[in-house]
Amino acid sequence: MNLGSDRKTRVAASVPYQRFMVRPREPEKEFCKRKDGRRDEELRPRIFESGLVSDASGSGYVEQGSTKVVAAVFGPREVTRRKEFSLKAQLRCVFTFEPFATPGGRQENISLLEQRYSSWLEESLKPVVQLRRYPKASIDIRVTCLENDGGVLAAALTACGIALATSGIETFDLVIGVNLRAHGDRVLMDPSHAEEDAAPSREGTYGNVTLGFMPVLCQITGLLQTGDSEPATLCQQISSLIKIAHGVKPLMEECLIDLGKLQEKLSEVQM
Amino acid sequence: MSGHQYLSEEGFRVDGRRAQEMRKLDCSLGVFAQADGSAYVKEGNTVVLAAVYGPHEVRGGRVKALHDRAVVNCQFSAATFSTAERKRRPRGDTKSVEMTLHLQQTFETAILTKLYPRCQIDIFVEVLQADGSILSVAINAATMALVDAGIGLRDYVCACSAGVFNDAALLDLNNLEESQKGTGLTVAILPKTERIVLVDMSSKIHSDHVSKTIEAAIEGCKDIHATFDAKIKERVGRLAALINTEN
Amino acid sequence: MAEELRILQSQAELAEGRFQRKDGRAFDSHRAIEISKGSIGTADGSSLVRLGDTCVVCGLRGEIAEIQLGESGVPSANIGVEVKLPFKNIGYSNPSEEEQALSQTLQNILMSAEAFQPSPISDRFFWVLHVTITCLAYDGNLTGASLAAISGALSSLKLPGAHHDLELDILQVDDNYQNVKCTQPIGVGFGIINDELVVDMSNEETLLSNGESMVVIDEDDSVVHLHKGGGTSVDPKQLQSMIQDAKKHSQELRKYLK
Amino acid sequence: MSGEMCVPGKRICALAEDKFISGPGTYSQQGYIYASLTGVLQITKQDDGKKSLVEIRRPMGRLAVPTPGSVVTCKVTSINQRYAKVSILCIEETELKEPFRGVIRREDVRAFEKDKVEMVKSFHPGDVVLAKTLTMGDAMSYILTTAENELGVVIALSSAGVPMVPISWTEMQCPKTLEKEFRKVAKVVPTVKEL
Amino acid sequence: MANLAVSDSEKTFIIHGVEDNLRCDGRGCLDYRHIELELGAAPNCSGSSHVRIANTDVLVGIKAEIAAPDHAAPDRGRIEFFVDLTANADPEFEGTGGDELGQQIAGALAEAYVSKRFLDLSSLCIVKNQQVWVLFVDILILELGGSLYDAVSIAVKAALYDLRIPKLTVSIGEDGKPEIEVSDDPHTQEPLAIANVPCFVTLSKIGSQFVVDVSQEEAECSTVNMCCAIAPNGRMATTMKTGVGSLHPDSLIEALQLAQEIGVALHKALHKQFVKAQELSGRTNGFLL
Repeated sequence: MNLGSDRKTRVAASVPYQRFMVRPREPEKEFCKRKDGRRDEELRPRIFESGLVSDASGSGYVEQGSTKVVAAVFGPREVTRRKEFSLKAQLRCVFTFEPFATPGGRQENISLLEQRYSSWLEESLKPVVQLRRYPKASIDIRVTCLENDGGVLAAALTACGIALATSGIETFDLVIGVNLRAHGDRVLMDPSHAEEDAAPSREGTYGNVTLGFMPVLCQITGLLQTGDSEPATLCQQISSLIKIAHGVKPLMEECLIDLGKLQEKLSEVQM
Repeated sequence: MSGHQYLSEEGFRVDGRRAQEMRKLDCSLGVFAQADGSAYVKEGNTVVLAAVYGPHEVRGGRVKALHDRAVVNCQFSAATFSTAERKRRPRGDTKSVEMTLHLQQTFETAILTKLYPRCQIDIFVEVLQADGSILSVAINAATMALVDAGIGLRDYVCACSAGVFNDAALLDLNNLEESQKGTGLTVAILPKTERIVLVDMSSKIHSDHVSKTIEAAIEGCKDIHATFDAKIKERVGRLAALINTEN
Repeated sequence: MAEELRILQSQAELAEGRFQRKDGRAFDSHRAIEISKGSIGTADGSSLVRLGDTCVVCGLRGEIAEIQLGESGVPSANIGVEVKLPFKNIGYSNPSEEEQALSQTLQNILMSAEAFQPSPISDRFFWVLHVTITCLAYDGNLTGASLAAISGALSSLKLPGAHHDLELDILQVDDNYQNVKCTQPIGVGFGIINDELVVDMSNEETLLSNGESMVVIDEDDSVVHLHKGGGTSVDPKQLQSMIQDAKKHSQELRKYLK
Repeated sequence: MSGEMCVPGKRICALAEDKFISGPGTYSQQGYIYASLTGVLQITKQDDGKKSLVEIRRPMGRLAVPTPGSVVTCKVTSINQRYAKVSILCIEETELKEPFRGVIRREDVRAFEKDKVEMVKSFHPGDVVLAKTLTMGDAMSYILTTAENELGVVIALSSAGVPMVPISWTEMQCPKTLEKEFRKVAKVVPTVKEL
Repeated sequence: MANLAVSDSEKTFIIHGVEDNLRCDGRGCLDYRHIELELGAAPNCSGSSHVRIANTDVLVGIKAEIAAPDHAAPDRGRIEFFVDLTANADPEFEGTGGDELGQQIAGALAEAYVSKRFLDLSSLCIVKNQQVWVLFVDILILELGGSLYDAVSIAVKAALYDLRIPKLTVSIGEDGKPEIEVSDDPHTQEPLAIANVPCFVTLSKIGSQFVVDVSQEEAECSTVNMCCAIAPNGRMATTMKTGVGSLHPDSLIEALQLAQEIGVALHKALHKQFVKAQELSGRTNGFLL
């Protein structure tokens, strides 16, 4: 154990207790039923909210099962970094995990994952925003994961979508993130963290697929597949993810329209 | 290991060289198309790559620009696999910062900076393999890259390392010899005038031996100059021939 | 920016001796507080607090540390606090001064209240509690809201059993999660505006009063933290009434927490 | 259709140049007009009675960045002999959450006798100025101008801390101390609402 | 250089060329540029390679060290990637300027190598739970000429091909703890099984066509890339969309199938080159001289 204490705060150096847990290594058996009793293609209940972060131009909160993600959009505002003049807005996205968000305690190398997620989100959001309408400005998006129980990246993208749609920044379309876990012949929609991390199936396809999708324009804005797959299978999986995204869209619209109506009432009161 | 083992009674060093013998020197110019000048220098097992960009507009705000001369910007960096033990990072450690400073000071004197007012000249040095005499090889590579870029120089800057073992001066130290405490120094000269632009001695040498060692190093620098001069003349000659055939 | 103008206006009104709270509250009335506890499964204890427009998430993590042999002087703290303010500035940077100051204050309060008292694991190992406060939206009285969130999270804190086998020198943790003995400090923020004692200030009021006082009350009604910084001077009587008011409020809030 | 709540990406109608024009809050692509904001759809007949403007109005107001030609409200932060640095607080009607930086150069203060302009006699730090965006400027600041009658200082405090009253287009007076100070004063045209 | 000024008319020229399946350097849309390959380029490494695709120049050195294994995988070796974008490639990368891109590439590589189906690291285990070989794969990017992911992954695969790890004998010592002995004989060094190691195939969309191995100029014309890690047997280890644009599902399907075909062919060609390069290894001065 690495010992000592932080000189400034005098907090003793400590390690997560999960390190000392004795976990009998489960034999790698094929799981036939999902732990929460869902069918393979069934999604977990999700909650979409907006306007949680009042200082931001727009914000979104997504709960997908017990995965919880908050996104806040700031700007368009002045570029703080000295950069070259650009006729398009710069979009920056920073994703962070709360220290208590990951199962199994704090993780050492989480910042690498955070950076990877940040750049993936950035590239998946750039096709959505009408960057040319905000020359010389910067649009900053902060995403925080409060709890990780699978599908963080998809939930984060959806949260960013809500945040953008409520911010008043002009976009081409809504953007929705969806994900699945492939395990042999089975395709588990919206997997939990345990399912995402499960041992690979003995043969055939396995892995996680996350998709960012603009439902009206029918465009894929982001894709990340890991594990072991092949083109034909992946294509099938993508088309079923697209179906799921279309299914999620009404819920998102409802959330946005509710907020819109609320804002309308508020502005009438203020008049 | 004590000093005498570095030079056997028969006068041979650990790698079989004689005391005043240099390692095999290879170099090639213009290895990269994108940089304004580049050079690859291989001295024994020490391999250094240098690239020169510029003269160009001063990057990062015009505040840094000097109205009467060019800004010389250097960076020394070594590949993480260049040393026997893996390095944790390629640059930013104290040694690299020190090397950067040496390079910068050396080339600020050597480059005719007055010719390029309000400009910046970048010299990037990348060590691919380190086997002693890194600073001298880095300086040599940077010189070649500057020549390749066609930047005005007072003269070549040629550098060579030397050390003392049992009262004998050894030239062009390798890693093993360098790791011996209290031995080496690096000298860089402008060969035409034989003026010294840099002496870096961070180890202990008896005062009686210092001037002797420096003299030996200067001889080494002259050797290097001869090799480089021949190399560049050959290259320029070839280029000139090419131009002639095009016409 | 318009905020700047609004404050100018309020200041002008204040100069004329008029002051009213924008939301129509009485000077001694608190904003409605909303606490949801234990909503984050990956944390060992958690809560979300909304106090007016201020919104704070608190997550707790238990970790295990080893007592250092031969360490003299002050024992190291068993509570660490990390505060993240409303995320405005983007980019990876170290915590701002404001965040550090608030972290330190909260840590001091929790330490002096002895908020976290688990049974020790063995002579060598003990529990350390890591508190993370994330402020999602800020509208004044952040310290009060953070303390309420910490209290809420502490009341939902559950840690597994840990056993140190002295013979084999093996530390083992089971999955028998149990509540931990904690005390819950409650903080009440005050300000003085126009010679009136104003409680639970919003952001605008905080700027007007330029200075906030803090009274933190323990479970057994003892004051564990008292801070008066900047702003108008107070007379001892006002200080007295602050403490009284804080006691009253902390009792109410405690009932709500249960 | 007017009055309906739209979300970004909603296909509103086919783009027909002679019937519908894509207005604020919408964009057109491949023959259709789509919403680009969450807000209320508004279709207004244009003056010529043929075309209709399709726009999405956002109840909370529009977000904006300075564009050439837009009138901005800004506060002077510092001045020197060549230019005044300002921070832009409002663009047209929109309040900004965070300011943008801008400069008013000496030659852009007024329309005539440009070479005789003295910055100290035009602006003081702290003045609230109405200006127009001239160009996008460099990577940092926007370049603004006050070279119109309606542009210039609108609010300025005297040394006594009291808002001054304009007495000519180059001078303002403190109502308390009656002290006069030089400014490039804007001729404020009362809007209909204020009347 | 990373920042390249390509004018609108140049872009139009490139896009029109691509539509006619003719690129500026005379290639078709799905042709690679000539790949120069050298093994053993850094003699003080356990495995190294140097790959040059037109202007893209990548040097890879692998150092094997003995260390403790990961908590999660006690019976497998580890592989760690570090990508250093040198200032030689672009002055922008001076100091820490290239770190972000470097981490992105390293992350993508780690993702492609994570599964034991593609690279089985269990042969790198020395003593379970205690000591394993850790492969530090250090990638040096000396010049940028487009198609970086592809070039890097080819160079890494080549370096893994060149990798020789000393054979170790483990015996149980007197105190019951295992003792490790390193054999001095260079002929007992073992290569790593790399038959299934994937390489990245990046397809960039220019106009309506997918193009492989883009140059810097062409990269400026495309907004969206599909980056697929394809194994020699045609399986995909990881796929990601990069770039600022979006894709229609139909073109995605097209891209994935193309990537598979190209990937399989690429691996075949690479294998031949590896064998050839190994014969020459250590006998040439390298193509920089």
